[in-house]
Amino acid sequence: MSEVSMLGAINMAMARALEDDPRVVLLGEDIGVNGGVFRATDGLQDRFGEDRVMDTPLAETVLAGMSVGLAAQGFRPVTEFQFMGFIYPGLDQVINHVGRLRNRTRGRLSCPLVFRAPTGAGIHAPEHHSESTEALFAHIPGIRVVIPSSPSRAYGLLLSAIHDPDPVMFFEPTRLYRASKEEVEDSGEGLPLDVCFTLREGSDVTIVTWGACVKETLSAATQLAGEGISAEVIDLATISPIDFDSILASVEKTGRLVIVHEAPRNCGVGAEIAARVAERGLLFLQAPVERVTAPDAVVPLLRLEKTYMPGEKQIVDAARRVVRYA
Amino acid sequence: MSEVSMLGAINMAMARALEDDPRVVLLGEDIGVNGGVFRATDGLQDRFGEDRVMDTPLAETVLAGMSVGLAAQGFRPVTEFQFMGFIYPGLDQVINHVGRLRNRTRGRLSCPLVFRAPTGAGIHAPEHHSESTEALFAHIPGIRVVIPSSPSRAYGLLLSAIHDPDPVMFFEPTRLYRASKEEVEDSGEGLPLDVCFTLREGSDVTIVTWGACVKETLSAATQLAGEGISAEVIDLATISPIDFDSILASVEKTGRLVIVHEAPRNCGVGAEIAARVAERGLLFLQAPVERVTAPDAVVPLLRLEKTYMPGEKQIVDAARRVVRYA
Amino acid sequence: MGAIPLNKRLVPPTGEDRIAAEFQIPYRQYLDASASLVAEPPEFARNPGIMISLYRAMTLSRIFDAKAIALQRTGQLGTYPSSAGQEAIGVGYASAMQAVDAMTTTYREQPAQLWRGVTLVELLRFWGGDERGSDFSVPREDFPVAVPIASQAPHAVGIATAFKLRREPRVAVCALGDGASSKGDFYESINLAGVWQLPVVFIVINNGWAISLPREKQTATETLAQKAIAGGIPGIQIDGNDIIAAHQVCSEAITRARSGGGATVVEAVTYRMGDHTTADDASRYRREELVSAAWKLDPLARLRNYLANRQWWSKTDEEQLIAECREKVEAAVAEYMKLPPPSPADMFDYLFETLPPALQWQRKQFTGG
Amino acid sequence: MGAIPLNKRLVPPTGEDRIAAEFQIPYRQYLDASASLVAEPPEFARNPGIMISLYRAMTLSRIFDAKAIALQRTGQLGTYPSSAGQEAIGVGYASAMQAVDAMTTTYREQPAQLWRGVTLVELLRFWGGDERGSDFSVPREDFPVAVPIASQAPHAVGIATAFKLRREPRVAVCALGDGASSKGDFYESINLAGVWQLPVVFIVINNGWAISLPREKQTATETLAQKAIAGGIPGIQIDGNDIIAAHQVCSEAITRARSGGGATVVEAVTYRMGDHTTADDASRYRREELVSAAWKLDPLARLRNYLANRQWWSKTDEEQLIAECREKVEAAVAEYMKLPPPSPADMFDYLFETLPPALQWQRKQFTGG
Ligand SMILES: Cc1ncc(C[n+]2csc(CCOP(=O)(O)OP(=O)(O)O)c2C)c(N)n1
Ligand SMILES: Cc1ncc(C[n+]2csc(CCOP(=O)(O)OP(=O)(O)O)c2C)c(N)n1
Ligand SMILES: [Mg+2]
Ligand SMILES: [Mg+2]
Repeated sequence: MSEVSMLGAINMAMARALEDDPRVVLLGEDIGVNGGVFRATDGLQDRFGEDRVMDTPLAETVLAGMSVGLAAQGFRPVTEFQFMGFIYPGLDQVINHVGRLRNRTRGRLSCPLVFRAPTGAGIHAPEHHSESTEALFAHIPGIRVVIPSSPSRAYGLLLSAIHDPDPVMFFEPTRLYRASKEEVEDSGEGLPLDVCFTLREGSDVTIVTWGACVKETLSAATQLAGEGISAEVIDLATISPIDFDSILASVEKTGRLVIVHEAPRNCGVGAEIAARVAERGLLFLQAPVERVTAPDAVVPLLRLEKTYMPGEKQIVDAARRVVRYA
Repeated sequence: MSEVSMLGAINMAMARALEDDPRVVLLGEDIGVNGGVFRATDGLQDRFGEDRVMDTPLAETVLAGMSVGLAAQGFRPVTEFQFMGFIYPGLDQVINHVGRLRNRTRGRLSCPLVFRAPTGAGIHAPEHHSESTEALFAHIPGIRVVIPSSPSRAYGLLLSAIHDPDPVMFFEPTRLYRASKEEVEDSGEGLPLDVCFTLREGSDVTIVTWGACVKETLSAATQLAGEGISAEVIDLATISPIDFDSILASVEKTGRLVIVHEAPRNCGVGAEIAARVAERGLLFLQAPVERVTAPDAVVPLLRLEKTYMPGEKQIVDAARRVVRYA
Repeated sequence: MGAIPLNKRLVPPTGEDRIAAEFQIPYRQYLDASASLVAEPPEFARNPGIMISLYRAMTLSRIFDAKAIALQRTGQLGTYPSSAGQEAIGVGYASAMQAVDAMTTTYREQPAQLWRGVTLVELLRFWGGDERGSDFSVPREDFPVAVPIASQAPHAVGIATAFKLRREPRVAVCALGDGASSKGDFYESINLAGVWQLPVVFIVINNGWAISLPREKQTATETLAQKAIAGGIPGIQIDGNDIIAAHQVCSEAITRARSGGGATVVEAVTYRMGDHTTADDASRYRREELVSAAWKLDPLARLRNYLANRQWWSKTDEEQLIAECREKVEAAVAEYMKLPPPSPADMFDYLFETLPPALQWQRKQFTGG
Repeated sequence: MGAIPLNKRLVPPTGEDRIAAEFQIPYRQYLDASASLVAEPPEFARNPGIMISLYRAMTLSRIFDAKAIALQRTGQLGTYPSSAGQEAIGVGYASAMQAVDAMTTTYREQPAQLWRGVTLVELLRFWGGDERGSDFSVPREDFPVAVPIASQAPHAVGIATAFKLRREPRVAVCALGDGASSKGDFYESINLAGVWQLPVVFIVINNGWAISLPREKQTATETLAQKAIAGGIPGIQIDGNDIIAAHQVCSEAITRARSGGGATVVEAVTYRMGDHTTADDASRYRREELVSAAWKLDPLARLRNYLANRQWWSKTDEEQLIAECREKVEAAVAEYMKLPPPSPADMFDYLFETLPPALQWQRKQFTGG
């Protein structure tokens, strides 16, 4: 066991997958000698060679599309897009091919790939380096969307994503890459996809979140506890499909729901969770659902990014409001 | 006044815009001599010349991106993407530039363009010709998304979209293109964006829908009326931003909400509407919200497309359930 | 903006320039429109067995094509894209491939698909709107038809990368149209194929039209083959209605790819004889004279004349072949008609290897279960 | 997959081929690394006033650049991409443009932006993370920096279309990198520029690197200029560290575009002297010898030597210029530092011309109103 950051855990998971499964190959811009702009692939080309860890030209459409070809041929490509803001030239492939190849051929061909991309604001990066557009991917049938929120979950979920026989979009919160370290055992064991993780039990309010916002949400929960409000914190982890049964069970217990995400509010993934509660959990609700999100505005450059991102205070405020609602 | 189909109305609106505003130009594949694959631009190149109605090579990335350049230069490009399934190579431009140019330059440059694309299933077309991915666009800040549901609304909304100083995605339900005719006056007057249209007043249940599903929803409302259930039918029309105040007022009156859309359920626009009711209309609700949508599956080829699309029966069933809920 | 005449836009270097790079795009033709040999043909063209087998395949495709159009007209098939007139290049490259090779393709490559082993029934099923038509029983690794133009080019690059990584002597072949040659996916693909020296061959089927857009409004380039220069790979233009050039040049390119020589772009000049699809009406944008002129270049007639001139093919052979093809096609149609319809559950059962628990209620709902 | 050596991959035509098309990519250089003239220079190169003004602009940019890096190191600027070493091509094409022309560009074109009239304060503001830095007071129609690689190429095509439609004698200039030259947007743009004969010039700034990927792993082509052949437009490669070639060749291309002659690709061979950005550490992937060798090609020293050799420039001139530039930069930094911070309301106030009613509550919420 060693203490690793989320980046370290991601690197460890990829190394393990490369080690254990000859079908696994890594593709992406600057992932070789340079080890990726965040160093997620640091040392892997050295260790596994240029046939397993491939630097590609700067061309995301073919990067996405060739991954489909490799996957159909039985490889397990793990493809890095340098930032979520640069995966869009590959969206055509994601929508029109990645999520359809198995279905279209009635199982003859399949598409077991992982597309990795850093997500989120808060690291003072230039424009387009702060995206949280997981909702776009969550709406696309035939693919999974996963966002880890701790080193150990990053390790376990990434390994499962790579092992999964179907395509997974794996978005890594840059704000958490080096935020903290944790003991992570390089066990080669994945964590289950398709289920959420209850990070803190509570009885007064359910707070569902994912990715970098888990950090502020857990702090908020601590603060709320100080005020006598017991918050249950759920990390969605697999963004699509949503493990709604677990959320519903929690809302049944607490009667209150706050959803926190960094993406813009309109048609964000928070909407889907709130909608399902309106469909299946209406009678459990003792207060309106609240969403704490970024506004429906473009992610600003760094001078305003803090204003844009949901913070601990807004989470605490929302939780207080729903708990005190009468 | 003349009786026109939705296609005729769209053609009329573009002709009127070309006539009234020299800044308006049309761009797209096969829109010239051929008049577009659906004939939406029929006769327009003949009438306005090759400088106003331009056939472009087969390249949607540059089609989207050059529209940005034209718009920034003061033109009003109305750009046709042949089907919604083929706009995706332009998504990078939509997300990274179209919705950002004004904001990024603090108003120095702007992007007054319209991207038109046929949407929806039900016309027995090949794969990728049956998309309903409006939710992807609705999540993007800085752009509007509009879907008409009748010839007159198509005429009025398209004119307003063209006149609007900001970018509008305008998706036209192919299933309605020739479905019915209506008297539409070529007045040059637009219909307001950002508001929904109440197509039928009712007191027992609010049904919100848009695009082609308006057709089945109105039939369902008629059927429900026969059973003594009074349904209020709202056509969302502007999908983003949502005129939620009008929906909320209706839900306050009826106490029940059914949302109908052809897109897959997960993170569809219906989720946003249901979520807002869970936030702001909880106390109005006398029954859980229901969504009648396509499943979270790939749009099938034509043999299964009818099974996939929400039909009148499902709408009636959902309305009955919420009305009878106790 | 109007058509701009094709002209020599390339500005000649001035006195002070030196030349950094030079390129030539060759053109290959053996059999001209009158079926005369204009160049010394390769060995296989002298082999009646081979030439007749190519002719038979082209004929079957042509007869199937006519039937498919008729079925669409009577509502028994969905929108269908005719491949009439393009049989030489389709059969040409497919017959240059080995069974272990893999193909990614557009929707107009029935001649090649049939040669590869896709069955008439599978084609009917696919165009009849049933996904099971893409579950090919034979070329298991060939990709199904890609409708989004040029999006299959990156797939071929990925397949070729797989072959290269596994050090297998196999080649990926990607067929795409003149319209597709304008798309970024194509360019990014040839660039990657070039820099990684991948075993992939791009066949640009230049049939003169992308729906209503004529080739000369698609690009200002003198040839489509020269797009290869942007990827640093060889490009060659051929008479795509000449089966000898089609088979020969594709064989050369595929052999080069197989032996580690890297990728090639082959531009096959042919003509789309029919409407774009059954949903199209080409008379809106294309003068009839162009089509009648193009019929004079018909690859089927040309090859038939070549065979007949050599006494390898008689009127009786022809009548027999036609009858035989018709029979095959009718048998396939009959089988197609009696296949059970797809089940609604299929929408869910092939979405993932195992349907995630969270989606099971939807499967139940949509299958009435 | 490892590096594949650049070699002549183009297969020579066989005996039976005829040549369908032929191309040459010229190369231009006037001033070599030792500041000697290797070709008869154009008129302007004999004009001390012009040459000195180019030198002054290049020097200001270099000095600004060093300051910006220093500011970033002390947390007063965000991530910053150095343009050191690329001043000749930047100032070269910008000075070949007219004020009425318009530019779309990457993030590394400070030399050109400054010449165009973007102020030092605006640059600082933008790189300091404030959108107001892109509200240029002078080149009002120039696009702001495009971060998504090559996505600005289609914008230039749109601007050029606007110019052509209005029959204005104006030119759009698009600067992009060697990395960008692999992207589909670039290709689709040159293709459209070619077929519509648009007044646009693409300057490919080949600085040898796309972050850590060296030029030879980016593409197998002998030159990047030859990408033009895929669009049917002229392509030319130049010594991008030779200000005379840069200004001259860009002037020729821009003039040709302005007079209806269509688009051009100019590949300027230069070198990225610094890290990719302040967030990068080039020592991880680039040997120091490469950088020291590249310093011998420094465009600034080269031009200074050219001026000095002709007695147009003295040590005192140099000292004065440096002092002057430093002063300008310090003044700009001082102004930048005291500018009031942006207001949260700005996130909403420039999203649309008029904020839709449905979003007004969010504006209130986020501005604490
Ligand atoms: C990305 C994309 N854009 C538009 C279309 C609609 N469309 C279908 S076929 C076609 C023309 C294709 O021309 P070409 O590549 O020459 O192939 P051909 O039809 O001539 O075989 C177009 C525009 C599409 N299928 N995909
Ligand atoms: C579409 C896209 N992919 C990836 C990136 C991340 N990225 C930023 S700069 C860069 C390299 C660009 O190289 P080049 O075009 O040669 O320009 P240079 O930085 O050398 O000036 C990359 C990959 C990006 N900005 N956009
Ligand atoms: Mg074609
Ligand atoms: Mg570079």
